[in-house]
Amino acid sequence: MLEIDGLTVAYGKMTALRDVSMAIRADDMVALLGGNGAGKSTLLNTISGLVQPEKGEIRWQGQSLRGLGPDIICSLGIIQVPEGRKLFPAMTVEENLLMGAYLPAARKVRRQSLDWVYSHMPHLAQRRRQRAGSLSGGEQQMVAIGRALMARPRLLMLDEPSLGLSPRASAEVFAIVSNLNREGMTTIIVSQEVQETLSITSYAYVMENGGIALHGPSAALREDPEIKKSYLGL
Amino acid sequence: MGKKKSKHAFLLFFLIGVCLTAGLPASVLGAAKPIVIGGSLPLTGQYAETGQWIERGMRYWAEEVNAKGGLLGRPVEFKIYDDQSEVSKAVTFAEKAITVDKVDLLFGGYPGTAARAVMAVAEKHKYVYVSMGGHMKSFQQGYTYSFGAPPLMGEWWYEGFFQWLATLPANQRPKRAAVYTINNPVGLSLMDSINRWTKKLGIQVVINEKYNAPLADATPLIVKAKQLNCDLLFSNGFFPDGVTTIKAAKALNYNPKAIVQGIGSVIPAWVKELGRDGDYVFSGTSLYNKLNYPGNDKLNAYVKKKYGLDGYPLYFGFGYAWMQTLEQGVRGANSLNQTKIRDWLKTHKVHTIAGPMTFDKNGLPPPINFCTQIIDGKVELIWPKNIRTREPVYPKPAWK
Amino acid sequence: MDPVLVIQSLISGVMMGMVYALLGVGFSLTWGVMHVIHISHAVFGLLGAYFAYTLLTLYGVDPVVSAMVSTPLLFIVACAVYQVLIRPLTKAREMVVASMILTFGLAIILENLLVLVWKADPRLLTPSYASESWIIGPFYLQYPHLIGFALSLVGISSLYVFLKKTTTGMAVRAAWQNQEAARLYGVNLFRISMITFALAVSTAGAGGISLALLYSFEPHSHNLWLIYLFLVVIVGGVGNVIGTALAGLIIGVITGLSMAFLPYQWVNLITFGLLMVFLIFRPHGLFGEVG
Amino acid sequence: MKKVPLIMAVLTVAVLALFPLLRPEVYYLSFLFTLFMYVVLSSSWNVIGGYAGYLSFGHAAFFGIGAFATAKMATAFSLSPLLTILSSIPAGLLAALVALIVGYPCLRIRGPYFSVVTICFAFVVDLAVKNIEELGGAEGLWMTFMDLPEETSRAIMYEVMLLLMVVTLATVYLLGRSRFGRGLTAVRTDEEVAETMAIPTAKLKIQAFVVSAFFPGVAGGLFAYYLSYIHPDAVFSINISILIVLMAMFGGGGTWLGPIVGAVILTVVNEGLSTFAQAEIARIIYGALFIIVTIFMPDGIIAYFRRWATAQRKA
Repeated sequence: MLEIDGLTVAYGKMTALRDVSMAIRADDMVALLGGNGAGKSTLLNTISGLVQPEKGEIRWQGQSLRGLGPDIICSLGIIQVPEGRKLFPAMTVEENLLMGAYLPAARKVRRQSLDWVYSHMPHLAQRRRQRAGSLSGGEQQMVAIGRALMARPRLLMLDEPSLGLSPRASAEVFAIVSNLNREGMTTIIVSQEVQETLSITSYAYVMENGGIALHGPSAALREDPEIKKSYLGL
Repeated sequence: MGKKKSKHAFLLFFLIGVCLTAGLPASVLGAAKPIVIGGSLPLTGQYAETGQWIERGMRYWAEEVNAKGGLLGRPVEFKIYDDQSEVSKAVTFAEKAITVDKVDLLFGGYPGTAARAVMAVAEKHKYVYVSMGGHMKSFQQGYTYSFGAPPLMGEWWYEGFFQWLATLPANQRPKRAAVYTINNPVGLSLMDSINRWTKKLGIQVVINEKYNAPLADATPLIVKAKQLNCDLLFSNGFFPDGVTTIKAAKALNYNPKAIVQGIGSVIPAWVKELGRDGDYVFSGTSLYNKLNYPGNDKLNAYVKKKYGLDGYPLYFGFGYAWMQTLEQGVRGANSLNQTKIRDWLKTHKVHTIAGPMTFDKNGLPPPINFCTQIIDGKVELIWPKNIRTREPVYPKPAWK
Repeated sequence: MDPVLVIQSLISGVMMGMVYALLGVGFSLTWGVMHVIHISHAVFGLLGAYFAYTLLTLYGVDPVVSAMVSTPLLFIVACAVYQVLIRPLTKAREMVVASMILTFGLAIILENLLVLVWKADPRLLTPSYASESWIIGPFYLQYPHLIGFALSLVGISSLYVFLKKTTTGMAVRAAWQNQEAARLYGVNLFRISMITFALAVSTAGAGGISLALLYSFEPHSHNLWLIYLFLVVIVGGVGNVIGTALAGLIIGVITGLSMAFLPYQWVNLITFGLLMVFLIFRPHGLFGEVG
Repeated sequence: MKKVPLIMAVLTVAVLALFPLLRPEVYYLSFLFTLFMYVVLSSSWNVIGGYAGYLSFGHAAFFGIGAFATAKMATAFSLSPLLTILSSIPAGLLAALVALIVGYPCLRIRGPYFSVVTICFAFVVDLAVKNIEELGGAEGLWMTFMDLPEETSRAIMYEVMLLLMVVTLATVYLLGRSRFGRGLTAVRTDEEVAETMAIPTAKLKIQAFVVSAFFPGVAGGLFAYYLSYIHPDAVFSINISILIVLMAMFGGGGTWLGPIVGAVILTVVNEGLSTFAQAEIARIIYGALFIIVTIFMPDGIIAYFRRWATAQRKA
């Protein structure tokens, strides 16, 4: 569904991604692991079109994404939930959600999407008129995921969805994400919570210094003691 | 790469081009060796309007002189710098005209603050400087090369109005005055005659306030004057604040016996833009386009043809008259020697469109006491009585 | 103190303040949303004023009608200005600084084009009601003030409705609260910036017409207008539409009261001094930046 | 400073200092006087505006305070020419003192809000001077000029302003390379981070503001004497404040060379363009200069040519 081939990205003189290749199948749930500055967020931002690659190719269902802006990529159904949630703090919860359905195709069905999101996250419905900035961290993360769902994603990319959340909120987020995947949503999840992430994903890539250090089925990575020690800090 | 290079080339070209055109010495003198008259005017920025009218008046004078065979047998030519309405630029350009262009004659500038600073330059370089001056204070600095010919002398501006007022029977004169003055050299200089004459005529100054420009709102001014029953309103301001005040006076239906508007009502825009609301306003002047002195008819005809105006604007006349004075100084001295020109001007009578005048040791003519009133959309001279173009309208009719 | 004087001063002060708010609200938006400090904003206001002046003197068109016509025209002009001049600035490291320098240059150019087209002479917008009043008891409501006030109310509230109720308006607000997130959900920042800029400039045109009903104007008047609208925007909080309107009212009240109670000589000094003190204590405006 | 640039700087100053010996026309001395003055103004502005990133739009206030202080001292005590020139130093100190008092509350405010506070400040000072009769009020002040031939007196003013410029530039240069300068850069980059790194930001900002007010104050004093008649409109004009900022930013704020380049280019171009017959066209060209430079060099001329030079070296 999504193929990445020899992707290299540089910020000025600093190379952020070097020769990254990966493939993600439909309905898959893939983990992207690695320490700070390994290049995970850059990879997602490049897929989203916020960053333009120097070399390499991203193909979405066989179509190259080269040179496309974030609005086009968004309209193709590749949706990111950015790190740190990046909500619109002064807007209400509902306005935030509606912003997810900004592009015309999603806008047409936004009422249904809204009902669907509220049915998945019922306590957002109660807070629909509240300013997003006034919510708790867990609730904000829910809004961020809800906003992404409003865009009717075909590939959902979550960047550190559990960062800064209480264990309970974090578990809730993971539950929602794996639930969505079970309903057939292709998902990439970037996380520092290695154990949990590996337990809900089927395949994992580990990044280091802008490159892919290793990859394999999540279950296998979880078992390998060598890998656990050197890459996953377990 | 090629695209980048062409961008660089373009940039470099542009910068060099600007620098070259900027630094180009424009002193491409003709064979006839004209007399060059140099200086600066505010052609852009805050005082652009006035500066441009002065320039037009000066250029008309040059046209006329050159048609008559020039000055001392040589054609005249201007070198006018744009000081962008900045005092310090007016000073450096005066110095540039004097020391670099080595102009034969210096011309005067505007506004008063610039004239005040340039008068010092002219004095130091011993160049005759004929301009509006910067009111009485600047002529009391001991400068010997500066002439107000005619000056724009705030201290005299209302002289004619008061002289006329004094001729009215005492019971018809206004009793209570409201005086609103813009806080700058022009406004302050107007206070001199107001203080002197109100005392003399027994007019009580009920309100006497200064304001700093910009005047955000004139409503309170008018309400106050109305409540305190002031039957004489002095609006001693420029055009913007003058207009705001008059409009508020009409909107609030304030009807004093007379409104005197100092400096704003002397420019053509007053009559043109305010229309009938600008009527019956009194003001002073030091030259007037219907004066029975030679030249005024010609100027009026020219302005009518070229700009479609009835009667030349004050500053057009000033530009022309200052040049007339300078011209006669040169002819009288029969030389371009500045000291000779100065000495001739100090000892002889010159004839300008503002009338004949002689200058005292400060470079000033005897006080001028014209008073104007706008009647039926025209600026009419109502004082001195013997040359009045129309009977004054007094008391001012109520607003319609 | 005489109550008639105080109330009358307050009335006209408040109306005057609102008119500045209409001129300022767009300035506030471009600043808040795009990080562009648009120095030539008030020149576009002047452009509106000259447009209305020309229509009035040549064809007797009422300034209110001119305001309706100038708004779409300026919108189109502003789109072009955005594409040619403002959009390239996104490369700059410091957008605020670069935009200030560029639009300063633009202001000089436009000011002098105004001189070339309309001459430097001061102008007045004088429709038939230019110095008429609606008299209520001892109070006079001057029609030009009233109409300027009404125009401002309509202009500011339609801008508010646009921002709150339309999808594009929501995108504008989103873009300025979090650019990256807005882009991720398909907001084309260039398009949103262009719309914001164009809306700002077209409201400036209407604001200029309202101001011209109150004051005379000439090509350099924009310098003065700019200072006042700067103050309104800062007191209201950058990007805050309702805040800008309220700030207009507050500045009007300050001016009105100080004119009623103080010697006029001190009015401007007190106004600016109060604003300075105010800013020191409420550095982000009365109503905060976002709203 | 490396050796070669240092030698070049010394040579430039020497040539400039000897220039009056060629007996140039007075205008050139006056023109360079104003040019040096703007270099002083924009370079000292750069300490607070460029290095620290606090865009003050009220710097004309300090310039004007210096001008009026000198003019008042000179007229009140009938100072001799030498003392008048020297009196610009206490005038500068007065400007610095005002900066200290005003800076304390104002520098807590960040970003554009700071800019607007400084605009208000400049207006307040301007209006206050206009309302104070002792300072000449709205009439302005006349000073008696030195009783010397014009060439000599202008040459003296030229040399004094040159000296002030050299002192200012040297001070700004050394400050920029000191811990103080690095601290200011940290403030500009991210003030909160700077605070967490135990940089005394509040103190640094005040010091920078005081320094950036002192030199304009001195320059104002000299300017008053140069003009010999000063009016609040001539020294407190917001146009001067804006021009100072533009010069620094145009060349490249935060760099030592930027304000110098900006001041020189803008002063020369503006002065030269004013000789055009059609004044409006000249102004339009001047405006276009800002637009074209910003579009092609959005970070200022210095940054642009630095990048260009690095690219050339690479290629």
